[in-house]
Amino acid sequence: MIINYLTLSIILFCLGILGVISRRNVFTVFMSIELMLNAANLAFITFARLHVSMDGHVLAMLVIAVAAAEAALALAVVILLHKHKGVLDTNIFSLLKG
Amino acid sequence: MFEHIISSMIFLPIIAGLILLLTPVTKNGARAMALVVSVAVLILGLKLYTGFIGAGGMEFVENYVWFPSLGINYTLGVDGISLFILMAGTVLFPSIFLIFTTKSKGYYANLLIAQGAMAGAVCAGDLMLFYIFWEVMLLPIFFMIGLFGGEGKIAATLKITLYTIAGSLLMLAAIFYLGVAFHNQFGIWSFNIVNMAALKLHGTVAVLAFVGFMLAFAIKIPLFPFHTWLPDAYTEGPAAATFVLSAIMAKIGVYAVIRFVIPIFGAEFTRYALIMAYLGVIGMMYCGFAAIAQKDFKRMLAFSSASHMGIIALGLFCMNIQALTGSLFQIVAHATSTGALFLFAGILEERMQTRKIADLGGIAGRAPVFAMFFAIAMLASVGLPGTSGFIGEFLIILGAIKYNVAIGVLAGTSLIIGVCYMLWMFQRVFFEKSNERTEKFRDLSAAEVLAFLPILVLIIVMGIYPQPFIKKIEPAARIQINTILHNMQVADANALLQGTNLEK
Amino acid sequence: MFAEWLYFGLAALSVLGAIGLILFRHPMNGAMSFVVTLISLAGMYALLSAKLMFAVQLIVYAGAIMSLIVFIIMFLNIQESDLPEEKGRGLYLVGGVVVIAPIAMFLYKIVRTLPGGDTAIVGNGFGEVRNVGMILFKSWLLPFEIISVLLLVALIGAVVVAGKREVGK
Amino acid sequence: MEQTAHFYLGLIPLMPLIGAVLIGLMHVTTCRGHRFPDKLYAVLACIGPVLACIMAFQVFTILKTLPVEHRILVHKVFTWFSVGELNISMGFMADPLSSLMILFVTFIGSLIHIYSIGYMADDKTYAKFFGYMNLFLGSMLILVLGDGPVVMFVGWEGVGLCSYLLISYYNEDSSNVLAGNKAFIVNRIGDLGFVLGMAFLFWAIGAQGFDYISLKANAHLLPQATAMLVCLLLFVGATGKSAQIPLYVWLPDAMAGPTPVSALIHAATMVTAGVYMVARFSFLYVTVPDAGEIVAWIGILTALVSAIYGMFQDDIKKVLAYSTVSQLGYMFAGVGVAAYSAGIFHVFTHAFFKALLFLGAGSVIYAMHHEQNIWKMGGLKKKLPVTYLTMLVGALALSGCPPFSGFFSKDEILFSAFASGHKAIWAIGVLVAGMTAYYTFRMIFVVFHGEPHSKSSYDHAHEPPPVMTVPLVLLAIGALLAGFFNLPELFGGHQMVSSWLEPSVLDHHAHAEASTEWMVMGSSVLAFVIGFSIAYVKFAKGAQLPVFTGFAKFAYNKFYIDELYDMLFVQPYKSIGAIIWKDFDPNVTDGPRKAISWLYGAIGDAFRLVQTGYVRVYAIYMVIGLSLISLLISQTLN
Repeated sequence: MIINYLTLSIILFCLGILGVISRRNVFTVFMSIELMLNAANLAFITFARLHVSMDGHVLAMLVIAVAAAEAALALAVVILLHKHKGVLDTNIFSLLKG
Repeated sequence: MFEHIISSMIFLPIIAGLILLLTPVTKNGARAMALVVSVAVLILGLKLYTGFIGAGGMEFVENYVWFPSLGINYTLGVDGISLFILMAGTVLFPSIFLIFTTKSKGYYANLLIAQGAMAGAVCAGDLMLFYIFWEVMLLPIFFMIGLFGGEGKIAATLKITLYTIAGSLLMLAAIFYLGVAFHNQFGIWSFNIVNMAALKLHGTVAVLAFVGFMLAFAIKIPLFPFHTWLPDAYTEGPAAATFVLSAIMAKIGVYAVIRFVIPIFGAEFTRYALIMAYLGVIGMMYCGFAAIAQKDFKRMLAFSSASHMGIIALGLFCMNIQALTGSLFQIVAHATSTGALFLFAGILEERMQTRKIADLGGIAGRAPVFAMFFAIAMLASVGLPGTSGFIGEFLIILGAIKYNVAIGVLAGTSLIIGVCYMLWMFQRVFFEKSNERTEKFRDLSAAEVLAFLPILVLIIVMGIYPQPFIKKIEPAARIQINTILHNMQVADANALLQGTNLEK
Repeated sequence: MFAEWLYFGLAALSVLGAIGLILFRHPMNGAMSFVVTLISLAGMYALLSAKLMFAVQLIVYAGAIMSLIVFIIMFLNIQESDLPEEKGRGLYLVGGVVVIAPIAMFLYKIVRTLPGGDTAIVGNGFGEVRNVGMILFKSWLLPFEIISVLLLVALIGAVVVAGKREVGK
Repeated sequence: MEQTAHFYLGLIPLMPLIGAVLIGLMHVTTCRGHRFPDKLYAVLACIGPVLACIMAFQVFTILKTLPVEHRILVHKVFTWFSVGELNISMGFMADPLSSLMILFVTFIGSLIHIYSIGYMADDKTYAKFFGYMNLFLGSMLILVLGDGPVVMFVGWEGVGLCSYLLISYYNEDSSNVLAGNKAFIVNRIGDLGFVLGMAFLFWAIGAQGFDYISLKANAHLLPQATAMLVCLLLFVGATGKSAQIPLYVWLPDAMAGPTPVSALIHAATMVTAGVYMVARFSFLYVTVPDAGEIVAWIGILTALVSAIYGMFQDDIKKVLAYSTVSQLGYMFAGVGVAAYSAGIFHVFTHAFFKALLFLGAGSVIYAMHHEQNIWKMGGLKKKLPVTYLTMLVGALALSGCPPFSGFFSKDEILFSAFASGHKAIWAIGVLVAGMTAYYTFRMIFVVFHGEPHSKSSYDHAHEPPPVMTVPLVLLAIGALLAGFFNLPELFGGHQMVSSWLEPSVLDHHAHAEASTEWMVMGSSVLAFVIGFSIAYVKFAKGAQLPVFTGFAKFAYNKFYIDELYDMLFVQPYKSIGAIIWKDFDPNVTDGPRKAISWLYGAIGDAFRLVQTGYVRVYAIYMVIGLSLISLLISQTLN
């Protein structure tokens, strides 16, 4: 059933949000974002199946590409962060404080 | 070029100003270019003036569709009301470029843009077009005060900008309301001022829209109690910015009341005119009193200018032809006299490096020409007969007496109040003993004399032979007065009707 | 019927993997847990007749991206002491669930309004390399090219950001 | 013939004005470099007034040839401004009243100009002085010749301006400038009354034409209350210009200017403008006798008060200044009791003897090297014989000794007051006459008789050059003979001035028995004799600087009126200004703006607390927002 796939996508997406807002470890946060991307991908592919159109696949592929790019940059930032501060805490970024 | 004479007068300076900003011109080159452009505009203006018939309607009309879907047109035109404000700016601008020789490129470029935008605001025949020019003309002033102003320039810039923006945003909302109301009533979109007059407005929304317009103009004029930006902006601004603000921009507020508020919000205007008239006369007295307490001559002139604007505004609300014509005449007269005074103040500040009255004294002995010129402008400002200041003030007081005796008598006190602070300032700056600072005061140079001469000649000519000017103003004023009188009759008839209904 | 069971099995795995990702304190454990999710998702794709995406998910995501992440985690040699102290984690989690629940509910309500459809395997080359490729390079050419530029930028960016030698002196 | 007169009418005020502009331009263009010789300026300055004087004579003679009821010439030069029903022409009008006025204004003005050539000889800004003087005379001529109140107002303000410029002529000294400011501002207060009066008059009857002829024709349409209001407001203007209670305070201070200026202000121009204006508007004042009553009382009280001041002054010019205020009071008493021609006649005679006295005082001051205190002079009779004799003539005329001119004109006013039933005014008038005689001869005796008080300046004193003494002599002849122009029928005269003014002013002719006339005259002469005798007894043999106590001190300090005004008006004005500027404007008017900006700041501060800087927290906010929106929208879905 299509609806089950979409429900799963929702559950995974919400877990992703949960991960982002409740964890302070950069890696975990980063992977939670990946999780949300994957949830979106699942939705894309489900819809592709629903409409029997392959545009959803293409979009999912593009999302993976973006995820790859993001991974590359994000990991670079993490390395830098670790080198500088020796911590993996997201709370180290607090330049936005008003 | 001559069929688009108004457009040329608007865009020639704006384009020249932008070119100056974008190209690396030296400051002398910039000044020369600005002078040439403003003289070219002056020639165009004189051509416009001589070609102006003065039958009361719009002349030199240019009309092009701009946004057809919303009925916004590029409409320009002049009538007796706008002509003189346009001309005042046109005549006065070249003298700025003659007088201030040591400023930077941006100074001249901003002035040019301001000149063009003001011409646009005065000639616009479409509400949206007017709004655009209305906002554009603030920008150069913003930069001029912010970049070239005195010590408190940032605060002054913020104050003037926030005040005027607040007012004009309310006006924008009111313009939108008018557009929608017009569409609802007639089924087409239009922002044309002439069409708008046909609009019938009722109820609270109409009053709110009226307030939106009035607030924008009251801030610009400035009417008491919206004047508090003025002393700061006038004092901290560079001389030319103050000159532009006081001599022309404030007048556009008055002009806009006549052009927009009277035809569109006739009923509301007649209903609230008394309050406005009181605000005008209170503003006159209030600022006049504040002026005497000033220790800074530029700030004193600022208050004096605000005080005169109160009288000019009063003339608008007296609802008779004498006061309205007087007001319009006074617009030009005040532009020349106060404009000249601020230019003199600029020269004084530049040469003496001080704005304190107490630091000066005895300048009349050092610089008789300067003192004489200043005295003439000052006397025009206090409304001495034989100078331009008298005619307008006399007509306004006359009209005010007819409208409301109390207001008229209070307006009359401007004769006394003005003279008190002016003479006292004149005494402390020009008379008495000179000190080591004023010993070094250099009298006006030939170029400066040349720049001031047209202004002073205008002051005297307008005082001795004002009829040619009045002849061009009066028909347009009469149209407005007829609108008002018609509205009053309608209001009376309605009141009568309601009265009879109640009796039944 | 088999597909039905398979779906539930994979769904359970993927949710468990995701929960593990959130809960494990050490990122290495989280990453491993996440790989489980990714692989089960690949299974889901297969169930949805997305043959190419099934492969891509396994190779690129579970394979390339995750191994990159795991490599970095190992490269940094993360000790217990490097990990941030997360004292109120439980509280955050509970609060998060409370806050997110309406979102989930909302999304679920929307999803429910969709027409149902069956998920039987579609033939005719649906989701195969050739057909996806045809669409990708015909109607999605411009986005594809833009993505390629994006990847290039990310590559250079990563080199510039991570490659600063002088810092840390 | 009439054409020439029209031609002259426009030219008369123009002559001095052209002179002023010419001198002004020459002065301004050359003030930094090589200056024109002073002689050139002197000649230029005198040409204008003299030509104007000749033309005034021409106009007068032309007017005389016309039949009595047609003695009115109007020359409208151009439309000045016209808005709606308001039509103002720059027009000039000659009728018996204005032609008489311009006659002596230009004559005496010319003499003063000539005198100034000598008096101002060593002044640095010679040209400026003459420019102002010419402007002054021109303004006065506009005032007198204007064919309507608005044109009159031009001159009215013009003389105010010139008095300011000339009083503060020595502008390095701030007290002089303050005196000038005072003159201008006090005049402006009066001008406010004038303007308001004009406005009310215009809205009542001005629509058919706002010149004297139309106004006179329509005066009967004016409601009584409006007429009263207009008359009083116009009189406020007159009190400002002619220095009556309560606005007389500027005139004594106006002595700060050069002495010829004082002569010009006091004799020929400016101060007489108020009397002229009331006479000019006689067609209004006759309709409301109550207004006239007020005018008369204010006039006679001013006469009394300033005579009291005059008895205690020690500055020669101040004595004369208060005598002017006092004489002006007489004139207003005259016009107030509707004896307009008597009032104008006193203006006429007063112009001669007051110009004479001021110029004489100028000679004394000139001789004493700008010493003005009478107690430092004394015994100058021998050193300055011409000045002494001419001033004596002036003093006799001023104190109303028969047969000098002042006697006739003053007596006519007193007689009119008595005959029209204003016995109290008459009585005060006689008292003031005695006081006038006292303080005038007190001055004469202290200055010219007795022993010199300051030996050194006495030795240096010498008679001024003929350019100064000739005008003195001419004026002395005038002061002696002017009275005979209006010789009462009692002495076999024909009252030439009164009958000449007949068409212009609406005189109220009071008739009385010859015996009453003799009685009134006799009491005036008696008052003169008493005043003169007291002065003679006290001062003729020389006197020292007196010490004032009690009432005398009070009067010496002018009843502290200046201080009172300062306390009542000037200081409150300044403090209101200071309050507005320092307290009210920043806090009340600017209050809403400040409140709004404070509110923005407060809101900003509140929001700062939320900005923790942690990215995760921002994400939480986002999610919370999303969650709330979801909750909201979920309500609408099933």
